[in-house]
Amino acid sequence: MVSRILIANRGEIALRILRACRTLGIEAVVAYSEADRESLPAMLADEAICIGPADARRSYLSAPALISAALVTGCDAVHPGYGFLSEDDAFADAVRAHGLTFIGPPADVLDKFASKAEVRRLLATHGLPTVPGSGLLADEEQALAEAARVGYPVLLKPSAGGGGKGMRMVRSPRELAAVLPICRSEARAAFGDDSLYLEKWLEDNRHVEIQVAVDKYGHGVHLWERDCSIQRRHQKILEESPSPAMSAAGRKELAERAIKAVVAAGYENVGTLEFLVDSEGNAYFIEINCRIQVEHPVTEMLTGIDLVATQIRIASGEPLGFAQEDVPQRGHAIEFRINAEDPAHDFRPGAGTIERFNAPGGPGVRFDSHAYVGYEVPPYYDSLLGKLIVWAPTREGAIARGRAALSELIVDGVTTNVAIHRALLQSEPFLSGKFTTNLLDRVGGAAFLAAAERPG
Amino acid sequence: MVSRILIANRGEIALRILRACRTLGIEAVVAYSEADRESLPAMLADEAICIGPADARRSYLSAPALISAALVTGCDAVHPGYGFLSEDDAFADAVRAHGLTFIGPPADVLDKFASKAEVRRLLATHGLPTVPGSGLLADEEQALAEAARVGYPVLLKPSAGGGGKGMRMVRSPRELAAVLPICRSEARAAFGDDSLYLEKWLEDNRHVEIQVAVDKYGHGVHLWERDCSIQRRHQKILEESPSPAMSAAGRKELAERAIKAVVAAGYENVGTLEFLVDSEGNAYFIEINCRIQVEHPVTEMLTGIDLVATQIRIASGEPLGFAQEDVPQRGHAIEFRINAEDPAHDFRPGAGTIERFNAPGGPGVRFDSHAYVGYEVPPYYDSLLGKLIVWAPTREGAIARGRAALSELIVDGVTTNVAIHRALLQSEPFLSGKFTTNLLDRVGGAAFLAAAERPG
Amino acid sequence: MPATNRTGDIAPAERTPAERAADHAALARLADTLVPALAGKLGAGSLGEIEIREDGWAVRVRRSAPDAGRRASDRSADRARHTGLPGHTGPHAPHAPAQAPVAEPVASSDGPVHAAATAPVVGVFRPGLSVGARVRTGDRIAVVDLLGIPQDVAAPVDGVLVEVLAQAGDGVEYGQEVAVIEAAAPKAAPAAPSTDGEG
Amino acid sequence: MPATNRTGDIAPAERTPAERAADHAALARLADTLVPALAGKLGAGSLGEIEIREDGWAVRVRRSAPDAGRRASDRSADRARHTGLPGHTGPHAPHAPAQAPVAEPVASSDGPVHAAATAPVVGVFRPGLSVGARVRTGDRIAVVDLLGIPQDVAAPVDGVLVEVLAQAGDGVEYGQEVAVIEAAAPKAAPAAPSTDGEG
Repeated sequence: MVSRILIANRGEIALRILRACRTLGIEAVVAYSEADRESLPAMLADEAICIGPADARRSYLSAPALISAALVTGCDAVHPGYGFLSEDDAFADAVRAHGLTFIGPPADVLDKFASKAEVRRLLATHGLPTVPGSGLLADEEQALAEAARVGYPVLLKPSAGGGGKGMRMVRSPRELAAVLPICRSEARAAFGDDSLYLEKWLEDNRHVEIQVAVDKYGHGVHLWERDCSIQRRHQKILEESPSPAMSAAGRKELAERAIKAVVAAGYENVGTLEFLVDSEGNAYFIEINCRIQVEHPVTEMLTGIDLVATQIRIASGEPLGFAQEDVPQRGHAIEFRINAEDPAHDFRPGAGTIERFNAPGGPGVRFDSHAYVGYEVPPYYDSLLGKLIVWAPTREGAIARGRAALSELIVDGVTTNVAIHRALLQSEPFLSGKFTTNLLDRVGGAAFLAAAERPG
Repeated sequence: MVSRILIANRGEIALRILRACRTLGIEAVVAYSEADRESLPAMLADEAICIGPADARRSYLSAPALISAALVTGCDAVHPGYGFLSEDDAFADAVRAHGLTFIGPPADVLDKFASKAEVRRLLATHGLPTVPGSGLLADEEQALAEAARVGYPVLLKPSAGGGGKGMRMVRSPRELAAVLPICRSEARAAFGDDSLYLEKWLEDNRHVEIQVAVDKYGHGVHLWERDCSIQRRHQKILEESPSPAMSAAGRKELAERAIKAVVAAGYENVGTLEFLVDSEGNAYFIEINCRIQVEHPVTEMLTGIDLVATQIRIASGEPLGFAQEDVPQRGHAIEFRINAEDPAHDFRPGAGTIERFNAPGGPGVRFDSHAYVGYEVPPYYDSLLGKLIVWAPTREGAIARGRAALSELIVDGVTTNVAIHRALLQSEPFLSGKFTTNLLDRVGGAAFLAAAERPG
Repeated sequence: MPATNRTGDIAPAERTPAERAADHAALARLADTLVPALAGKLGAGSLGEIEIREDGWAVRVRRSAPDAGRRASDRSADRARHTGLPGHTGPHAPHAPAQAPVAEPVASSDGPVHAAATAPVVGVFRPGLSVGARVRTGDRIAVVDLLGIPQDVAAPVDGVLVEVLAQAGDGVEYGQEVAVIEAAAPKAAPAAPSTDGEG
Repeated sequence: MPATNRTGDIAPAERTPAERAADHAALARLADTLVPALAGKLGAGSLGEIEIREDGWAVRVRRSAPDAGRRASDRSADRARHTGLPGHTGPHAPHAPAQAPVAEPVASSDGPVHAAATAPVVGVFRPGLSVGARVRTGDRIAVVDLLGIPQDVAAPVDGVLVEVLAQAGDGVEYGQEVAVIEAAAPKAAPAAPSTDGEG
């Protein structure tokens, strides 16, 4: 097992990794940018080291700074968290070249699974259905031809992307031509890679993902699904499990196909296979995330399995240590992403100092957050301030707990999206479980909030 | 179901009850003394009402003030929490006489189970073994005679008591004569009832209790056991489940005998049967607590069942709604009571203002506390500031989570007993599971802390 | 309106009693010069909080909640739903502390001395005397029914009943201000805060 | 030793830019009179924090952590374990904020102007110039190896290298102060804090 990990990330996930390290008896060093000097993970870590200025390109996205920090602080491993360099095979390779363990898939596995377009082809050969789509788009001409082939509307996607960033839905050849160079430069800025591909846009779909864990010895299990259909602008804001849209037989079949395919394709470590599920219940594989997901606690609540600890153990070369029958899917869990953003004003991100703070608690409630009284939310990074996860034996119970917990949550000094969660817990489509990924974007955040306030 | 509950208590349990109300869709009114005006439950409640001055006799122990507060605020039920009037049959009776529902056993059941000496006799007739002991002690002469009969040392106990308050171990007739009037006046001051009884003092015993829930229709389940052997001065400070001292067969047999006996004896609502377990594994029934216990979250973590919500549902006349086979005992949970007291100085209670505060979190971690930055811990009530509960699939995992969580806990401005928990998690008797109720008192808090700091 | 001025209310960090006494004395002197200077220069604006730092020292100036001086009757109206939140910055006390059941008279700088009569128990308010009535300390002004048993609302000072703050049948909480007495003969307000529970 | 005096460092609550500018000016004046008075009267003792309240205002006086003025080299020694905790009262920053890689010269009240040279990257320190060397702004004083590639530690001002704060082979973090330059010709310190990121 590794003995000292550099946490090459920030915010709630840095804290989450720190907790896994502590539980495993591993020392944790937090790498922080100047903007995160007063952050909770930096304060709670065994050691904290400043790696650069607020600008992520010179700190959390700087492979040399992170590796240098790991070496200077005597670490033997690096945990990349999510986002930033978490799925960068060159970073994973450099980490290994300096004698450090990368907590995630080995560089060659990351490399193999880095291109979304390639992965779709690979996993299709191992039995996963995929959305009709293109390979990498060399130029505008090819993009137009591919779009014509699969049929408009299409979704333009960065091959190196994640978290919904840089994706655009396009309805016509003219729009495609206009948007293509913009997407390319956004992809380059966000991921350092401007490769794009496109997929058929499935109207009224759901977003369901299967969590998997595979050790170095080819032993893999799935940890059931998460339904991430509640999104705004392609970004998830609420996730739950089990998916209210899937039958017991349907989820079991999909999960089993997924784990079989990724093991056969040579995947290693924890990962998530994302699917679109259409109104007839057909699932189409769209991408794999080779890292811990923001929404991993949903799965932890249902299975009792610590996914970050599992990730560290696998990367250290340990066998998985449990079998498929040891992975229950017990009760129902919902995660609410608490973002520093204003749902009434187009989800505009906010920053500021937290003046008062109260975290929800009690039975079946988990709140993963780096917030505290006096914390200054920096304006430089993503807006995720915390994750409220509730569990109960039934979906109805989890919804009731969610309402109760949201009523306890206090974050003063920074605008948050709590109102959108309250509105969701009053909205008929959510309560009935009959919703698709466009629930919020169809009307917009402000209109959705207003509708929730109307009686009846 | 009741629709609006007066919470006739304070601190973390008031918050816990508030959470259960919210989950059930019931409005919650918090009754507070002047010393608790700025308390978190008072601030989070749907309504809060001042019932009297800091002195508990004129606030939390004043039945008229509490019932008047319930009527003035339009409540239809009263939840007494633990301590204070929670097991007072006269209070329960007065609550009912004013047309309100008492959240707990009905007054006649409370009355039947109020005298510990009587209850031992009653449950013995229903098959529970009891510690050799006396009935109520009329006077010194009878006390001396009874003590001589069961043999010294004996434990002198208030019949109306709970939580270890007012109990004294006595080694000789001379000591008994000296202590008897003191215990009597302490019992009168604490519980308004100076009845005493005595039991044989079992050296080297463990304290194990069985949680039960019985509805109005005689349908009852047990929710397994909790081991509460880690105590200081007869007060529990750490509880866990399953008990590391019991075999699977032993715990099942004890739990089944317990639920069978209390159902037969006519008990109703949630309750806890306390047992002493001697070094040969024999269990002796000592008392029943007719209320929610401080340590109830341990059971909630293992079973996924909300005990406070269950209590409210039963008192509202609802059927239990689940059967014995729906009560799993999954994994291992440990609760650490975080008290505002100094373990290095004889557990001297402290008060003060919380200047910095950080609650532990993450997977398998629950922190029930009314603390917040700026909260002034009043000196008038018990020292419980919060409860850290950790869960993991195994006891070793729970211990590791406990260490990790304690390392995150920050309470500045008030001295707490966290050091004693850290020391426990390093002590060989605790780690091996081989400990008895005198682990701490044998050497004292300061010596125990010092021993933990020595290497090896 | 009778504001509760608490000049010299000092909350030092962990200190021995002797050190506290010394701090007390030093600050009593400082309070006279510093606080008015700050309040005067900044009090007129909309500023909530300011911090000045120099070397090892920080000075923070904070204005309390706007409702800190409000009356009990206002307080009781919005007591139905607490909006207060925990935290240390900003006004975390949604309501000013209630007066003890027998409040001490307090003087604003120049006006007459007023004193509030408070509910001795939680219960249902029943009016007694009318506005304009002359009272002596301890006289019953009204009652609060505690489960049907009337409990006296006593006049805290000799004087004239100038306002009744609760209606017949209102639920009132313990310590709630239910009437205002204008004292007959204003006394000088005490120079220092009186000791707890005495006087 | 060149302490980092930050007179007039103002952190107001939520304000518009215009209001902030006004506060800034008001406080710059106040800071000159208030802060020395407080610091002088109370700074000698062992007092950690004091709060004075009057009417709607509260003044809190706080001494920073004992290590607030310590050097980067000291800081790096105990950086191995953060002891800082979240919360709003008390000194919650266990270490003084690191200077930007190119620190501005700051004057203590009367002495010479000193400026710190800081590590441009996280890496391993290698000394270059010796104490006593004359430097011009931008000169390489030492280097920090970033995965074997040397990165210059540049002199922030013209002057004389008076102290090197790190040892050969030390791990240094980004922004850590590694050397002190005494400026050749002291300039007047700016009256107000300079704007962020410029100059």
